[in-house]
Amino acid sequence: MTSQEILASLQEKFPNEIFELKENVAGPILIVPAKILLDVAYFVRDNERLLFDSLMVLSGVDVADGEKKILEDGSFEYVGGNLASVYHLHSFTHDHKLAIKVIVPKNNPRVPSVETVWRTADYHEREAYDMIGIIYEGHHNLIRILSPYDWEGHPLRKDYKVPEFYHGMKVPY
Amino acid sequence: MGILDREFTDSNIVIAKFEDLMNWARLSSLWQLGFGLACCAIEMMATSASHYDFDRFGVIPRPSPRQADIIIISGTVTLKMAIRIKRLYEQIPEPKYIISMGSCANCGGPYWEHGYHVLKGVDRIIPVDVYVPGCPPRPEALLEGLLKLQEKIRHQSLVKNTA
Amino acid sequence: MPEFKTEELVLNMGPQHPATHGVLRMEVKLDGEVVVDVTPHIGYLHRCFEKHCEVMTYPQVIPYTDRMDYLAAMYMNFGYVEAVEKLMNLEIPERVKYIRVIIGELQRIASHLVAIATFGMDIGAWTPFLYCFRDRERILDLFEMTCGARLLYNYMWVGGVSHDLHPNFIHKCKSFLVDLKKTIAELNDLLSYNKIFIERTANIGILPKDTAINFGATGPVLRGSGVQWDLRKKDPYSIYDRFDFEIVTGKGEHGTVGDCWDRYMVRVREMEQSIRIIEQAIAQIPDGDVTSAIPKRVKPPVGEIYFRVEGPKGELGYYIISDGSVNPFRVKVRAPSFVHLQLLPILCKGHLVADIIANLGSLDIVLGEIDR
Amino acid sequence: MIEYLKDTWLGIYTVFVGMKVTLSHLFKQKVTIQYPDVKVELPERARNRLYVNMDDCIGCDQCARACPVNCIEIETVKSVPGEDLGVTSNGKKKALWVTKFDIDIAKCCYCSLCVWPCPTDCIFMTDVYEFSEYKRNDLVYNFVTLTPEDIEQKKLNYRRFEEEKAAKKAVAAAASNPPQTNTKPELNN
Repeated sequence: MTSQEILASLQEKFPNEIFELKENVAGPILIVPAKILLDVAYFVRDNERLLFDSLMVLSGVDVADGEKKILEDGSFEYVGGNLASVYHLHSFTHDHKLAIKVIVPKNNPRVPSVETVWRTADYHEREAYDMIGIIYEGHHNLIRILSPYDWEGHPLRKDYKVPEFYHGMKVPY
Repeated sequence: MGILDREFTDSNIVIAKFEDLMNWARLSSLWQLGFGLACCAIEMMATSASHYDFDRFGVIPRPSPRQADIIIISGTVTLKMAIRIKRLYEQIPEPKYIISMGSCANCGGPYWEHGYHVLKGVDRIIPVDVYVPGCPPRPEALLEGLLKLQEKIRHQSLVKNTA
Repeated sequence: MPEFKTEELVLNMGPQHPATHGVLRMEVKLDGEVVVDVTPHIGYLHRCFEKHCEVMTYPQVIPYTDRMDYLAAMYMNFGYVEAVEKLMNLEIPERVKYIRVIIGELQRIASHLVAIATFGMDIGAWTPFLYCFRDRERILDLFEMTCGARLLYNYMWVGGVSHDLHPNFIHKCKSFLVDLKKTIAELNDLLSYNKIFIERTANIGILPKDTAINFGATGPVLRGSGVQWDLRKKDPYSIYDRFDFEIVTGKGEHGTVGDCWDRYMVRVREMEQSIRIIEQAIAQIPDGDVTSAIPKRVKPPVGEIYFRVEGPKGELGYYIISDGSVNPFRVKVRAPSFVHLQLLPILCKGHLVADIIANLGSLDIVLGEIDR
Repeated sequence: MIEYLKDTWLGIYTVFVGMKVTLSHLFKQKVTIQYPDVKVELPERARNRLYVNMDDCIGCDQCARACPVNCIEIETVKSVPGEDLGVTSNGKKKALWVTKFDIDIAKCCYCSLCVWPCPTDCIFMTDVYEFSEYKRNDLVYNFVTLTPEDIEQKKLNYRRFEEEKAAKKAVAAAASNPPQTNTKPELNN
């Protein structure tokens, strides 16, 4: 199925919600509101014509579209802006693909967890939480995964500042 | 009081010969802690394998730090790992030697500038005897580093603390 | 009869443990000798790859992709350059495509050789390690002859490859393939059909088909569970659709489908298929220039792409967002080992402590790729 | 019972099959390289330690920009007219004194990205791989051929030249403009 058809069937299932199909060089991206993500996920997995049984990758992205503010010490930070959580799905049965994007504001980055739909999302969500700082609601064990458990900040945000010391070890060169 | 615990002002002939014997014994059976970190660990494995055969120099991998003499830091030391490396190092009985293998262990290597989670050089936490450059070093380069370390041990003295 | 009081024991394995493949820490909950739960703790090799991508230009990222899965560095290059080329809509010369396939398949053999060697070592067989590394050394010699490096190559570039094949390459490669076939036969005698090895691996860590798909398993792990899935055949990239080869799947010859032995055997048989692909590619390779299509400035248009290739460990995907500048805006890597590690608790539950290592070895993880 | 005996037999038999393989290797050619005595020749494309031929370097900074690791540090001073710096082996005219060309080999990742953009092919990777050191700082390689006094002299020359130029400009400006424009010659170092 093409993305247009998938969009049509989604619109049919959720008539009150607004979906958007964003054009892109390598296939369109479906933008889904955060609050119905879990329902959409169950729908695209279980619907006979879609059957997206495999989540290829879940990525967190710092969109960095906020206002850039230069601080006194030369560093900068983004005020406001958005974070995004991107899901690339694939169906083993029908052999078609779908990209779903959920955009949430940076000051309240809450996305429902799809861990119960695709178990592979477990580590990916933990990673996105660790690196970008998106909070996946309903995840059974949302703790840091790559950086140490007592690490501060989310390193892959564009305005991340490297700490000076960690446990008495100097971090910058 | 053993001979090793005594302090001598200068080495007389007995001590000098004894030193030679000790050093020779030490350098010919350097048991390494079987410990790989990253890419360089694969080259370290290749060094132990058929083509280069680490055993020829008396280097035998040991699973426990308490039986080891030498630790080859083969790869990137991250901040999360650094604490463990320090602990492993402290568990090795004296005399202990360290070979820092590859760019990452020497100074952070390719990650020195932007690596927020990389320790920029293992010498920030433990003293290093020999730095082997390369990314990763060829097995021969590691062997050469080991020969350099053996050379260092050969000239060690019981009296003076050269390390 | 007095009642025995039992309580669970928590055992910590790693991060320095001779049998874990790198710096992985596992928290194992034991009831006697039976595993109740395994919690992997990763991140001991987190080298900030994705942060580095944001400050590097597109060609400068390639040396860093090498350092992710250092056992299959060529394939890491392969996936990345194919993704960027797709994003830029770049047409590359025929010869480059063939070179990439030959080199990529050689790298797959090298990676599987290490997987088999270390798996054997985990189970307690030292000799296969020596034989596998001996043959791997010959592949490394071929690579060194081609691009000058032994382990981390930076060979495939966006739009081409850094060097053409060495004049002696084809000849040496052919003689290596002949010898490798003998080695595989030897390996089967030595390890695969050894009764002790089968006892240690068959019926251990059974992974059913549905679980494998739901957990996102790919590559030899998924095929070991009997799923006919190979991106080279099912979603062809580069020129893999021109070659004739089979998808090897686990059949449960010595136990149940999807056990450790099946996952191991899939790798051994995949090496044979790789030999077939290389032989065909060598026969078909055209002449031509390999550096002509390399752009002076790699500057993809605004957009994002998720591109996946069949790496030696499984589906290797690059999610690249370009903002139109010379630096990528975001590169996320879908590392197969990262996904496979989630399977470890499922596989180990109910088995003995010694089987944790067998399961871990059969998943063939590389920590550089997991932690990135 | 039969199953048990069969298993035992298989166990013993397959071990012997493996032993046979090992035994046959006894008569095969040995692969171990006796390293310090025997050194294999590296292929011509081998990528090991970097070397810079300073005679050919024009100080264009392209290698440092291509380096993903930023392990190359180059500083240059412009030459003053009248100084002859010579030409490189492929006929490019040099115009810059290279006062600093440091490569931190300990940081280098041996990717050879610096080799390709060089217009005079003066930076290249050699086949030297044995250069381990006892001290970390010994791994910073210094390729500059000029002595420190020379470098100071070149810097001074250039500064003087600039000053003279600025002074001349100021004189010319004063001659063409009315004197109320109080422009001070900008000192450029």
